[in-house]
Amino acid sequence: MSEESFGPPEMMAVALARLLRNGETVFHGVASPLPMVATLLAKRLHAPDLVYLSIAGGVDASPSRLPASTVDPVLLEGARATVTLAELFDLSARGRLDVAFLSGVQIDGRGRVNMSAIGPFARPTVRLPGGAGSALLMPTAKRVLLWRAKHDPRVFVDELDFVTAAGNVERVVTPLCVFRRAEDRLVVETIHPGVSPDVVRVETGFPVEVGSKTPVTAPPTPEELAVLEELDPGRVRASEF
Amino acid sequence: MSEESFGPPEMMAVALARLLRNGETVFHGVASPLPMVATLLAKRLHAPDLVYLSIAGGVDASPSRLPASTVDPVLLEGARATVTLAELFDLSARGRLDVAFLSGVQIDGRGRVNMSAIGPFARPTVRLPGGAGSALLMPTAKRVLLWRAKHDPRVFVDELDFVTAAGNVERVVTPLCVFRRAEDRLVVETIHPGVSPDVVRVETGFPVEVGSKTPVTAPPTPEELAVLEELDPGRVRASEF
Amino acid sequence: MIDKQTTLAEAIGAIPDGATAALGGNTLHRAPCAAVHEIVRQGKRGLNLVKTAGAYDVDLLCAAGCASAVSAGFVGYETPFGLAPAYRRGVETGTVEAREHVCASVIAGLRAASQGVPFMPLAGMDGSDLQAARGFARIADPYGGPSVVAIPAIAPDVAILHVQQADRSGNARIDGTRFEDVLMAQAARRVIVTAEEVVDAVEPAAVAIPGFLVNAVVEVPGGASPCSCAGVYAYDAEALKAWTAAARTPEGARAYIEDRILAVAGVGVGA
Amino acid sequence: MIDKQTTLAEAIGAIPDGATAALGGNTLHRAPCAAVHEIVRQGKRGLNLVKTAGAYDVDLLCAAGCASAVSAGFVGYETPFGLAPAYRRGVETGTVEAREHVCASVIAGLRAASQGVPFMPLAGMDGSDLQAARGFARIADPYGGPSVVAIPAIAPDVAILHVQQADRSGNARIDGTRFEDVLMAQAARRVIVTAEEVVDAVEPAAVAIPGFLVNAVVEVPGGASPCSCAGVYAYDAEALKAWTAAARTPEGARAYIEDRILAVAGVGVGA
Repeated sequence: MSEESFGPPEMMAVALARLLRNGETVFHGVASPLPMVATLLAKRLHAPDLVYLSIAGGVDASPSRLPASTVDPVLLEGARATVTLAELFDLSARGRLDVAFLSGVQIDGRGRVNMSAIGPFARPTVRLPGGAGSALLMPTAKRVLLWRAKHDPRVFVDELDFVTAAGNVERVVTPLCVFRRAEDRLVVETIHPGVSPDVVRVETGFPVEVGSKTPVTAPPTPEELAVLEELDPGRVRASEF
Repeated sequence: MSEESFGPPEMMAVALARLLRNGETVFHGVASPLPMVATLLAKRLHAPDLVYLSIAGGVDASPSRLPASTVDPVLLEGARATVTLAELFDLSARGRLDVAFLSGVQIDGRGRVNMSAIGPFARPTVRLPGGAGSALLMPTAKRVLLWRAKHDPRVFVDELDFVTAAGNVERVVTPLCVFRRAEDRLVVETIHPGVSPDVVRVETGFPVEVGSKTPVTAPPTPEELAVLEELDPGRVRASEF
Repeated sequence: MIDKQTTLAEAIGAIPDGATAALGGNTLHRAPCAAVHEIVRQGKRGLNLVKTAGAYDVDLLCAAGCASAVSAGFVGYETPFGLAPAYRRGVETGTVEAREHVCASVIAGLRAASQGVPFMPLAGMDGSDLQAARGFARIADPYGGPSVVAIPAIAPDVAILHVQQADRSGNARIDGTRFEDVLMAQAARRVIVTAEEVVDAVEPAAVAIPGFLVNAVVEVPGGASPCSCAGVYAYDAEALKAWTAAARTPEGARAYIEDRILAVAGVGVGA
Repeated sequence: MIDKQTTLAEAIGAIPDGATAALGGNTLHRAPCAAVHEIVRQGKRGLNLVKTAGAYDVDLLCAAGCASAVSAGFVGYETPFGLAPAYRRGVETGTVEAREHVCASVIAGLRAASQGVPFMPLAGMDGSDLQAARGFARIADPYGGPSVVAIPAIAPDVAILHVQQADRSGNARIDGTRFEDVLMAQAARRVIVTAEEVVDAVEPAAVAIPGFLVNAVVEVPGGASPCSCAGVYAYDAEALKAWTAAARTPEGARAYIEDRILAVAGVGVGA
């Protein structure tokens, strides 16, 4: 892929990276390839003093390769220190974690997530993996960034089958757009380049205001793409698509 | 000192050591020279698989010298592993600590201890150091062994000024005798060699039954004294007297 | 030093049906898979599995009919291999109860057991249906602050942990992330450690789990496979792919278990 | 990497009067004595000291009028040097409040703060007058078990810790026993680390306190003296003997502080 071209994995990784600020403590858990890529990207671009924390236990790891599993021991490589998952939850619980990356199989218009079950909780139609740390992290981390590599009405629903977690969601990044939470509702902040407002409206199961005046997400810059390619030559960023 | 002679420090160290059983987990905290000596002595004599735990954090330390402070880093030497004080309290709290050594500035006839204050707690005549871990350890350790290098009516009192801790006291070892707790009272189990029953009665502030039929503590054997001397050539065992 | 070294068959044999069993590691990493295979071979029933985030271990025990409940925050293979098919099927058909936790509430429950208290307060969970679904109580702060969720103690009957190195008395070294293994060893009534290698002495400063917490030590090279063991081997993507494909149907899962687990020599199939 | 290295005067200068200050180490070992001396020189007032078991550090801050409360399980010099004379006098004359804890309840309170919950259940304490004297509440187990003591959270405004080695971003290595230092770093709002040496990088596997928890790093060789610093120096028995003898009277304590602490060059005496 040339540095000038980009697709949803690049757009999402860059959009997520831009949301991170220098000096913040940033955490991701299991099954989080895009957050892993985005955090390491932000550290190489505008946030060198960001503190990168992950379930793998490394503090500021600089892995020699990016793994598909985001619990992989390679995420300890180059770490300055190690911490346990319990310590990371505690950090958030006492209000000292700046950013938590989380996702949802279903996400509603208030930014709440379902990772538990489709259908009744006790005897579901589809048993989902569970929310991992979400129900602790979402109410306690200062900023929660949701991401999901799929944007359709089965993901972005008007009503969740089950509320696994709810809390301090600030933005949601998808292959189509960036949502921002205003009051208690997700609103479309920017649409990614080349995406039509109609597609966002149709693919979102809750009501959204989106149109020709909706700002367009700034496309990845050549520098962003170059650093991303250098960081992630194996395109782990695309593994969720 | 020849191996045949012994005084209260030797009698107390040996009497305490004999109370420890092979395989038990045994803990002492701060300011505990006699328990330190007794535990290491028991390990060399009849309890090689005793697990020696201390506030210094060593598991089965074999220190090159015995320190006067029982928190000294030398108590990490030769340790097979290290644990934190928090982990040791947890061990006791969940009912898995076999033996805790504790003491009291005052000890009453029920085996309860005062380490807090003489006079009113809020504005005492004498502020004492505090009970350290006693109020957790005494009710939760399986067996609590009290020791005190002084035996007089100001130590062994009928009524405590303040109950710092109460709990699973099994025996109390003093320079004069060994008390055993029967029901909820301390009774004299054995008198040390050469001590008169009258002295025990006079020096104990709570009522005790003691007389010519009270068994005598078996004096330290030559082997016990030899191993003790080898273990503690600096006579740390005498530092509390 | 008490010699606690034994065989996998004996160590696992001591686990009764119906036990609450904590499994070390996390998702695709350092799960005690050899021990899990032995549980399958011995045909244990009614286990309640405890783990923050499980994958192959939990999925296989559901497929083999060994597990009847799973207390976990997450069960899945992460991005490379997706959902856990046998766990899903077990919950959806009612043979397995999903005692869903927050990963943090598994930790809280283990902490309560480790500290000898009946419950542990946990921050967060506001707005989550898990409180009601799992019957987690909220309790008042006796000092006048806001109420907080109380997670009941989780005291596993056994913790089964795979480590890189142990000595015969159970002192265990863990390289790489320790996950919840240390806490599990503290909270559990019995601890089984399987180790890549059993040595005369583990470097004391590197000991993660002191031997006095451990009841049985078994030398099992490759004991985490098909999951990874940091510094020793990566996860076996082929085996995980083969299992997750097979496990899509009960028949496929059964055939896989018969061919790849029960047929392994050296241990009787049991009950 | 954020450079957090500063001077002792600046690091301590940021502590307000009335702060709750946790002190690392235990009794005669790895107490942050240089930082304590600086607190005395700066004339802080109204500090609430938090420590499981204190000695010289607590005693000196009581003598100098810096401490108005001590939350600890034990204050004394152990067998070698006996009771803490200035602490005793402070409590007996009413200038210092003895907020006596069990060492385990100091840990419980710090754990509560670290975990973001208002209190922590604690096993034991049955039969102890400390429950009533300190106003520790008993709370019911919402799951039907026996009631348990609830220790209120202890969130220090600052934790002051002396370690063997740190880097400029605060990653700190502790050789020998860690005592409650790590927990204090987690529970406190700010963390000051004084280190025997500040280096470019601490070996990651040896880091006890990750830098992101630390606000200020100060290089202070001998920073635990007259207490011990494992692997570097033993406690200074002569100095401790001299202090504990001097501290038997208010006049003696004052003279010692003037001659041996305030007179030390390089730092203004302050307020």
